[in-house]
Amino acid sequence: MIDIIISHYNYWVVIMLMMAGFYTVISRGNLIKKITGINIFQTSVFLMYISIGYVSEGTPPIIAEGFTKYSNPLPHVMILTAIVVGVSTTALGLALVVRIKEAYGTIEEDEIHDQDMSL
Amino acid sequence: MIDTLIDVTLLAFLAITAIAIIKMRNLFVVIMLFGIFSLHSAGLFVVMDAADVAFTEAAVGAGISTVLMLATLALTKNHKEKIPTHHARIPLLVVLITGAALVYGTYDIPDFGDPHSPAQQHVKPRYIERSVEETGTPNIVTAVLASYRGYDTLGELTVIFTAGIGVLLLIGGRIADRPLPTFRPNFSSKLRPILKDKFRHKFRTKLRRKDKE
Amino acid sequence: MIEQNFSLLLVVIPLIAAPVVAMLPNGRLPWLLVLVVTWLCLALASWQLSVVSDGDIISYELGGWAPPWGIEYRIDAMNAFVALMVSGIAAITVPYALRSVEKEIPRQQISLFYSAFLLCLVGLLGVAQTGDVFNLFVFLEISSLSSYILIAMGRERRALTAAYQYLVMGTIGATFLLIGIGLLYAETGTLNMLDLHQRLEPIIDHRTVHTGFAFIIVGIALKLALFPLHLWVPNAYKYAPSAISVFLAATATKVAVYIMLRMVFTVFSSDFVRTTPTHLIFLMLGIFGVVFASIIAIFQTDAKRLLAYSSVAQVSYMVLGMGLASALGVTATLIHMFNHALMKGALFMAIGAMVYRVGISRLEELNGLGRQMPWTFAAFFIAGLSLIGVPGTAGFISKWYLVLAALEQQSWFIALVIILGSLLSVVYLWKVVEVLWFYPATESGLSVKEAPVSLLVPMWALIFANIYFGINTELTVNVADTAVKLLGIPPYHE
Amino acid sequence: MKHNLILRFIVKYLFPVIALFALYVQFHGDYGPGGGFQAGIILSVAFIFYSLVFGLKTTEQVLPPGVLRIVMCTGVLIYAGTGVTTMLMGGNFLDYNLLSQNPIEGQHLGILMIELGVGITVSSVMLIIFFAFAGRGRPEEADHD
Repeated sequence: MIDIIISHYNYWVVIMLMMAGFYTVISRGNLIKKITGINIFQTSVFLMYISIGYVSEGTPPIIAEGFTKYSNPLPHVMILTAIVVGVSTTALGLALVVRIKEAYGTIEEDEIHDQDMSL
Repeated sequence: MIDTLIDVTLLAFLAITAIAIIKMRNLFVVIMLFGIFSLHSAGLFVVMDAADVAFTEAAVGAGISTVLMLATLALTKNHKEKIPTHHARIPLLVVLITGAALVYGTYDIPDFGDPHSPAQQHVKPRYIERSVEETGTPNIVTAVLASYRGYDTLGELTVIFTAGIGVLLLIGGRIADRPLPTFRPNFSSKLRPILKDKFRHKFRTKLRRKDKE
Repeated sequence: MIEQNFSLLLVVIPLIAAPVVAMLPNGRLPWLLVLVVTWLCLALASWQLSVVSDGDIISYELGGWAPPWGIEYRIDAMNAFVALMVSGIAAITVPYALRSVEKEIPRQQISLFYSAFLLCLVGLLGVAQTGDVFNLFVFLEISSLSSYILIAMGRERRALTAAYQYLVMGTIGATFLLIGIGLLYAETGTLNMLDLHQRLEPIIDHRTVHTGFAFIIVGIALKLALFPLHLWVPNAYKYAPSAISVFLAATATKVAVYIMLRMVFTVFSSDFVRTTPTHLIFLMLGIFGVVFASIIAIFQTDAKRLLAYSSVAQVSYMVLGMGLASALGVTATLIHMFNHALMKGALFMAIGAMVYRVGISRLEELNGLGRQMPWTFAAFFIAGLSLIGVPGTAGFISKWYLVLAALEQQSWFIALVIILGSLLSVVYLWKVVEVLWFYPATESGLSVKEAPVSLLVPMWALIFANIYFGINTELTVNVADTAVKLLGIPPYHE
Repeated sequence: MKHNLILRFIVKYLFPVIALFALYVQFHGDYGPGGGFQAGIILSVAFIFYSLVFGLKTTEQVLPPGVLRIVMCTGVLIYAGTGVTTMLMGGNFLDYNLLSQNPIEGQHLGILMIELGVGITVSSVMLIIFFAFAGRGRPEEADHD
């Protein structure tokens, strides 16, 4: 039991973080907060990837004298790409939020919905 | 041991920050907490030997993303999230199911830090052993990023290019479709530009011409 | 020498053209370049299909690195088929876009708009060509991000909320996909699809692998607009500019179907589908989707939304075919994917042409418009017949194969559902036809003229394709057969 | 912040330092953490910092929006162009070995080129995004001061 906690606690906390982000996205009506939620969700997924690549007592994958154990560079590369995808999505989402505010005067989902329905 | 201690501490900080973000209604606080969340995860990346990722996360998550969110906040002038009128039972259920599925999925996952896991045994060894001789680059992350999987990076660049095009299309024009009350972000300067006269005049007529189009 | 690079050039040419277009001055020049590029892509895709249609495989190692260390393009008949579909629809949409975009997009944004269109094409083609799961994720995100932008370019303010909703759901989908890929990577250490397949075989019972599979499927289902995850579709298609509705409705969800096929049958296997409850889940979702989405479509008061719900129903047919998990079933899925692109493209073009004239797609505004725009109406009518599955049209072929696949397994119930879906589509399409032809035109409607030739020609090109592929099934059926053989899906037996 | 001498002073002297650091990260990416993407972000941060204190207008005089847009496109073209060059030299797309007689040198050259492309596009896109957000909703005429 203790073994499995020691070898898995990292994944479990990361899963909890993911779900916190996921919950924020799907339960909140404020458009900016939703974007924050997406970001937390994604950042936690990045943590999961890096956890997969981690080697205990390893070093960052930069070849140097005297080191033999390196962490796995492939998840790092994937996450670098994913971070860029994430920030691109955030920028676009926020740009949309700005436009929505200009068009509707609010960034609350309920109020936007009411305005659309009242037409 | 010390690594584990830092790891646990940072994870605890992250968990607290995440819960605070859900609970907080003041958007400014939420965004600031997000910046903190990002910075903490960058720290965790360092602990997990991902220096490049930590660098990027600190610059992007705690830097650019947070700044953009603050800019949006300044533009929307909406500092308080409304209290939702309905209960969030279904989202909670969805999240619990998803989380349970993921925890179930970790039962067979290789142990954290296990040097004999498939991810450490397959594909990776060649990167470690031969990247210097094949690409001449001691930073293996750069070697994989730019050479072995350079095409992914081209895709990544295209994604960011898409974001640039998208932001230009959505809010690139200077003036909003509907005139807004005069807005001044508190970080903007009212400083008289140094190169005021000639350059500025030229620039402005150019902009005007563009608007007329 | 250059020939070996053709498969790659198919993706790289539009990728290079996108920044060039963004630098061009607004006007017709960007459009002209996009036109040239899309037709070039169509030529390359046709060449590619002709090479692999007999079961050959083109393998291209990017950067000269052998897989699984580098990224590999591995083109078999299915890749080439999807690439041909995407580039073909793009090549036909661009001529259609000229007038419609000039009317709907502000002049100072035209070159950026076309650049975003090209990026969407790059993303979809990249997904269709690649043999690496992470590369697939990256290109999927290119196409998704650019479609958020393109949808937000609609003229009404609701286009913005539609795009935002799509962005949130699409990003959740992408993140789920990323989680799934991560779990599989943790178990195998590779990203190459073929290598993944081989390394997954011994550990196929692992709970982590099952969870990874589930997350990949849910992630794609969000992009695919599988019922009940379709909520973003109706508004996205309705409020997008007409040319974009055409392009996205005809390609985006179909490419997601392709990803699903790849993941399910190449990375995993048809055995996995049959031995786990996966096929039952697919069948159930398919049945629900066909029935409920069609019923919802009947109650729509807006032509574009109606067609969007019809798309959800049609995608459910494809999932139904996958749920049958037999050679015939997947063949039907592939053929329907191609044919549905043809008919939905034509239908959205016809509605788009009416929007071009009256500016609105609500049904009550379209009263009697059919008689004012006979050519457009005729196109709508024929494409509608194809959607219903009347013999002599492309739609008939795919429905026929699907019914055959169901009967092969003695699933009378599924066959009945397919026929019920067709009947329901008669009802909702009749609703539009009734409004267009039998209702008296409003006063302002009487002055409406036929759509310009540049809109009619692409529309009728697709109509002819619908009829051609309904009579001459050699290309579609042969290619689908070859693709299914390469996927290693055995025919059904007791 | 108009007359804040300290801020102006700090920015004036910090700007070159940040820019230099960006260049270091850009070209030292082979040996240490970093690369085009991080460098691009840092360079854009330098300009963002500048524009926070000296105003958007001033920064836009140095970096007019039209120029930024062309720079953004150029970066992608450099990257893709490197790939096309290797293709024209008879290799596969992005096969840097062919760029020079010696494969290792070729790899160095190739990585340098594409990192350059990445850096250029990332920095300009970040600036475009920031300027778009910061300049939004600020009517042109009201900006007299």
